[in-house]
Amino acid sequence: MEYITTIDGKEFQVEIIDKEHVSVNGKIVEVDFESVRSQPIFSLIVDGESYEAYVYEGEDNLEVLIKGRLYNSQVEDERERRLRAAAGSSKAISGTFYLKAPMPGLVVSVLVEEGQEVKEGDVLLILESMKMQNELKSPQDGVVGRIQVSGGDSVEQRQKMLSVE
Amino acid sequence: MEYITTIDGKEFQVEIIDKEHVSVNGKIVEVDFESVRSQPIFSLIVDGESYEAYVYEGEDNLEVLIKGRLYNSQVEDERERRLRAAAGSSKAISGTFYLKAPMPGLVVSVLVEEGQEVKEGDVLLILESMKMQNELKSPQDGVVGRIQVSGGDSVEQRQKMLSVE
Amino acid sequence: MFTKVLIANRGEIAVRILRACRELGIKTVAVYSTADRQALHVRYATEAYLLGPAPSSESYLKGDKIIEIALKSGAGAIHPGYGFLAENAAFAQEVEDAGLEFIGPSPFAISSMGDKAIARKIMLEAGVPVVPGTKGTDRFSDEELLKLAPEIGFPLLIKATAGGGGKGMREVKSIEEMPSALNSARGEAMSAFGEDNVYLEKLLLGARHIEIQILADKFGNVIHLNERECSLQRRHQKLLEEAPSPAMTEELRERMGEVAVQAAKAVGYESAGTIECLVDKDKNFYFLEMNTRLQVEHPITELVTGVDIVMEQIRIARGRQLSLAQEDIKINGAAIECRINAEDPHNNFMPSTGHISHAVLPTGPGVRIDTGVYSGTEITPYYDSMISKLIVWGENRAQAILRMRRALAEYRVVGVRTNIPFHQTMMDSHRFLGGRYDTRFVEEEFDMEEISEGKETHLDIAAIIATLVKHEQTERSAHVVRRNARDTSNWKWLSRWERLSK
Amino acid sequence: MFTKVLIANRGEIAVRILRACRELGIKTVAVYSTADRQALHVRYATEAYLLGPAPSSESYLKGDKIIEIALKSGAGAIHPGYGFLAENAAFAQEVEDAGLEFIGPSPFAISSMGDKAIARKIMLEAGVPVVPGTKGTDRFSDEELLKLAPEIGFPLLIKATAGGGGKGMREVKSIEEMPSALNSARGEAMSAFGEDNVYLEKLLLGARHIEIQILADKFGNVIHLNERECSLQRRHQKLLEEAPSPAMTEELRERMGEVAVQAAKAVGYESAGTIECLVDKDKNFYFLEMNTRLQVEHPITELVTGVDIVMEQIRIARGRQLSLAQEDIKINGAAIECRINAEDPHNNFMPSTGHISHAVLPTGPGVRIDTGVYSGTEITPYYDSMISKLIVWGENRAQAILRMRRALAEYRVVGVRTNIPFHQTMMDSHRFLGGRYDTRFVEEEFDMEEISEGKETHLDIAAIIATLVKHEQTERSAHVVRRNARDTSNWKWLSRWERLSK
Repeated sequence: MEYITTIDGKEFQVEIIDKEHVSVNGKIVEVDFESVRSQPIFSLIVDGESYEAYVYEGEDNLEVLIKGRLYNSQVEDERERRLRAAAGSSKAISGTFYLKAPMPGLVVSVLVEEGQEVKEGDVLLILESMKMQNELKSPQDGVVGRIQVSGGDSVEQRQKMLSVE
Repeated sequence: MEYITTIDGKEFQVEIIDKEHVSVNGKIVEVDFESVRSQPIFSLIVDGESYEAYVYEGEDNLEVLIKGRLYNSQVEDERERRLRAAAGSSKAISGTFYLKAPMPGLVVSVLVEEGQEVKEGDVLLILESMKMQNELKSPQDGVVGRIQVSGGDSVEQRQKMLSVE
Repeated sequence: MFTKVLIANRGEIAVRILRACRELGIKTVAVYSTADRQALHVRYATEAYLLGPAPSSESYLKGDKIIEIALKSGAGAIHPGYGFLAENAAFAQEVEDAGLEFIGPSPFAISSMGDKAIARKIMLEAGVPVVPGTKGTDRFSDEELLKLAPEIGFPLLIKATAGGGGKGMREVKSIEEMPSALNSARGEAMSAFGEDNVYLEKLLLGARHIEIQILADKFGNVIHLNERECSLQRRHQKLLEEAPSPAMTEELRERMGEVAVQAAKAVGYESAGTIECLVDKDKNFYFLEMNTRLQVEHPITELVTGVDIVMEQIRIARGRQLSLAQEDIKINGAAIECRINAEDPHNNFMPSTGHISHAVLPTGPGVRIDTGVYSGTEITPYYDSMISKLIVWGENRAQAILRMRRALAEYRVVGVRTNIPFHQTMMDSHRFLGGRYDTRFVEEEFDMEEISEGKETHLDIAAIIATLVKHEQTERSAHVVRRNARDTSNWKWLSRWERLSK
Repeated sequence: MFTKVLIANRGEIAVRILRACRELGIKTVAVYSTADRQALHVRYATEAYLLGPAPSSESYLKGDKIIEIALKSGAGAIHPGYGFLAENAAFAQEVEDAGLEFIGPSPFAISSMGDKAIARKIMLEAGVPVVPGTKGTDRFSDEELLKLAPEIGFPLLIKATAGGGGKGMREVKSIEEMPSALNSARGEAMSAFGEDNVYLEKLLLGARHIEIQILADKFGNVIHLNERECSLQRRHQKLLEEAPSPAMTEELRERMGEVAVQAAKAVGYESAGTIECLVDKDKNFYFLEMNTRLQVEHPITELVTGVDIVMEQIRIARGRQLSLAQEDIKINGAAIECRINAEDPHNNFMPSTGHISHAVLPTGPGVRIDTGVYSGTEITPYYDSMISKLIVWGENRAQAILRMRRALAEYRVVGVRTNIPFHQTMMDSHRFLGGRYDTRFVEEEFDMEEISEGKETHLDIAAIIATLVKHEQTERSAHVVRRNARDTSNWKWLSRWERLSK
């Protein structure tokens, strides 16, 4: 099975040959890969070298944490890549960003109003959790859509709080 | 629900009144009882005092380990107790003891032969596990029945090895 | 003399105090919120009583209920730990009034040091240098402050007199920013502390945050246990501390120690306490505030001096004289503490909640962990994000750093994100290795990506792992589809599920 | 000078050595059997190579394969740990012949000390007292031994010259028992070591097992790190060690230390090693054997002397001179080690295998754990039963005991039975508290039930817990019956199971 894997913007051709062999950009390496105790933490021995990584699943990416360094990765097989190429950069089209609570907490205050224009990096909302106030910022320029929470509200993890269109 | 609970030979009348109250020999105490992280280890707060116990299930008993001390316990409700009383001491009747491997291991040697008379405490078999040789003894007087293993055999945990009738 | 202590706290510090009690043969009473029923402090204590629901205001801040439990359980003393009620003079007074021993200083010392303006005044009178700023304990109006500000000079800090944890604090670069900064600082102070009084302090640039640990008994004996270096902070929260400070000289240590002892004597101090100072580039030092309680970072002092600070607190509260004299206190080797927080250093230190499904602690020579969590613990949004303290000792600073590196590399926590990668990056930074950092370093100059630049990367390893994970997911979901096609086997799955869920 | 070390071992000692390497900036190569794929030593090492299936004979004892891996991976040295190949002179020679550094003494020193009769002869010649018994290195016939036995006196011990771990050893009370004991000792020795040579030693009653830790460099410098008290044994396996020995006097310590240094010099010793002695009631001491390797119980010496023995071993192997002189070695406080074994002290110490489903380690001040397992580890029947070493330090012996009590009380291991209750009982026994014990104490006089007698019991608590557990089981099985009655809901269980098993 062949994949195109992008790590921090760099592409790798990775082929899973069999349970013990993988080719990376044409170079075959011996691998021994196991999840530790069925946890999302993985032990990889590759040509004798021992690595361990946490893997976090994003919406369409995987974050791989190795030795304190985080690698943003995207893995696609050929079919997926073709589909994406055909669809064009889908992200630019459906440009709505939903601000979801990254953790359970208390909304301290909403700093924007519906219809307000915001720039990438503007603070949208302050959420308190674990005795810390956290500023949640807009990842894009746009206009604030519907605001579904207000100061004093408790929110659950991943609850939608507002959108930027 | 009422139980007769025997701890190391001493009988207790224990009644489960509700989730927070238990009566022991007529004295009502407040209890808060939880298994820790769904493990067979239990946290009990009784009238404010905090205890923790490992509970090991035997065939017809529970072993309760509290602060390094092991308590052998038997819990019966009234129906069970009546049935047992009616049946008489059932143990004395069906007197066959099956020697099962207490752990996986290697049979070093079988020290008895089929048909041989043995006394309580006689060593029946030597089992090696974790680099230790362990003498397994007869818990009763009797005659050795069928021997199902011999020196050099690997055995699984709980595998029947021989019987004493 | 008391033989049972109630610990009015949770988490690692409750466990730390429990351990000291246990090793002194003293019984312990834990209190807990519903969220902490299975916490270690509840599991390890002799007795445990429920306070209330998870929010602190309904549980760990309920002073009256805690005193009631202490009286009911026959505890003779209350140890407040840090945070919650630890620096609440009214609570300390109520504990005393109930006939119980408060393991800490007198309500007078707490309240004197709790009002930052009063503390500054006392220190000045005792001959302790303070950070230049407004003097006296008057309530200054905005007008007065606008007049005083240029005399102090910019940049400066507006600080709430009742302050703590950076609340009601504003940095001001020029007179123009003053009015709105005053307004927002007062607003924040009012909502945090119930009063809006503020004062001004010069903002010292390039300064280090260095604190001196004090021990004082009921007989007026006061000693200090040397310094801790605490400059590595983010949003006024310490992240990593070390002892001794790489910036310290023997002469400065002696001067600061003497002054700290003087300061403690000035308020008739008793128990353990800390004098926090700023030290500028020219080794001038200024009193910042006194923490009238045990500090989070006390273990690094314990490791280099051999003194068990919590046991000493308990002995002092039991009316014993200090068993140590100043000349008994020596520094042996070096110690570092990394605060392990449930927060994501790759995403602006966002707190992370969840269930710790797998954890491996670093152990072995020279490593100490103080923690209240274990594999299986739920990290909730109700309390602060610190899940453990990783503390190492080494023969010297270099060895301590090498040991900390190996300990951080061993530490595994699955289920929440932690700031372990932050500490790993810090242990690799030249500035930290050289000991050349100040209080602004983490926020203004420390950049995880930048420091890692040029260091060994593992892009190819990441590529292999990501691909294998994705590949296994694909295989598995294909398998599930095939499985679902086989209706008849569902009963097998069911019985398997029932076995699993037993 | 080597910069990569292969560790030819598993479990806690492999992890211990890995840590020392890592803290010295040395890369590590782990080797493992299929049973250990997820073991900590594999997870923590720089490199890891599979040796073979679980049984030691097919994995950790494969010297040739290990040397091959060392060469392939570019490791410059091999650390054998203890057990397995650690005292195999032929292996040490092969390592040397392959151009690698063996982190341990010379093959000559290993083989001299490996033959107990030769070792006794060397020690006698070096002026080191040995336990009275047969002299010289001849092979004695049964006839000769029967003649020599009455001269030595009864009770005596028959011991295999190639002995170790109590194999080929028999206690004999009278001449009548001699012939059959000789026969069975020779048989056991033959099957364990491939040769049946034996010798006789007087059985010293009321003696203590005390050993002296040695460090020697390649330049003939030898120092000792004082003693460890190891009398608490069962079936010749140590269970609990302490340093210093409560039976030691300053004068005896000095004499034993000198003799140990002499002994090490007699075989041109290099690296860390241990001289094991018996000390009788009158403080006479006798050489028993020399262990030419790192000992399980080395950490207690580390805690009281401040010397990192494994790092010293590596430095010595790298050709450095000892950085410490005898006068630098001081004893600071007291340390105790409890070996935590997967065995059931309530059932004749029967080994216990299984899956560790929940574990909470004691941490905090003064506690060190050396271990290779974690929550989730499978304890297999293939290797020895030690799952961790719990080591504490205290200012003095009393404080160390109190600390060990609290650490044992905190330790939780679910999934296998452990001997923690044995250690807890020991920490309560008057004989241990008084330091009044000898090598026969555990087997002949220590009784868990007896020691607990008169102590506080919790029969009522046990009754409540047992009843609640039974009650919940009853309720749950009733619930399952009801649940199974509802056929229609099975699809719900199925989908839930599928979520669970994702």
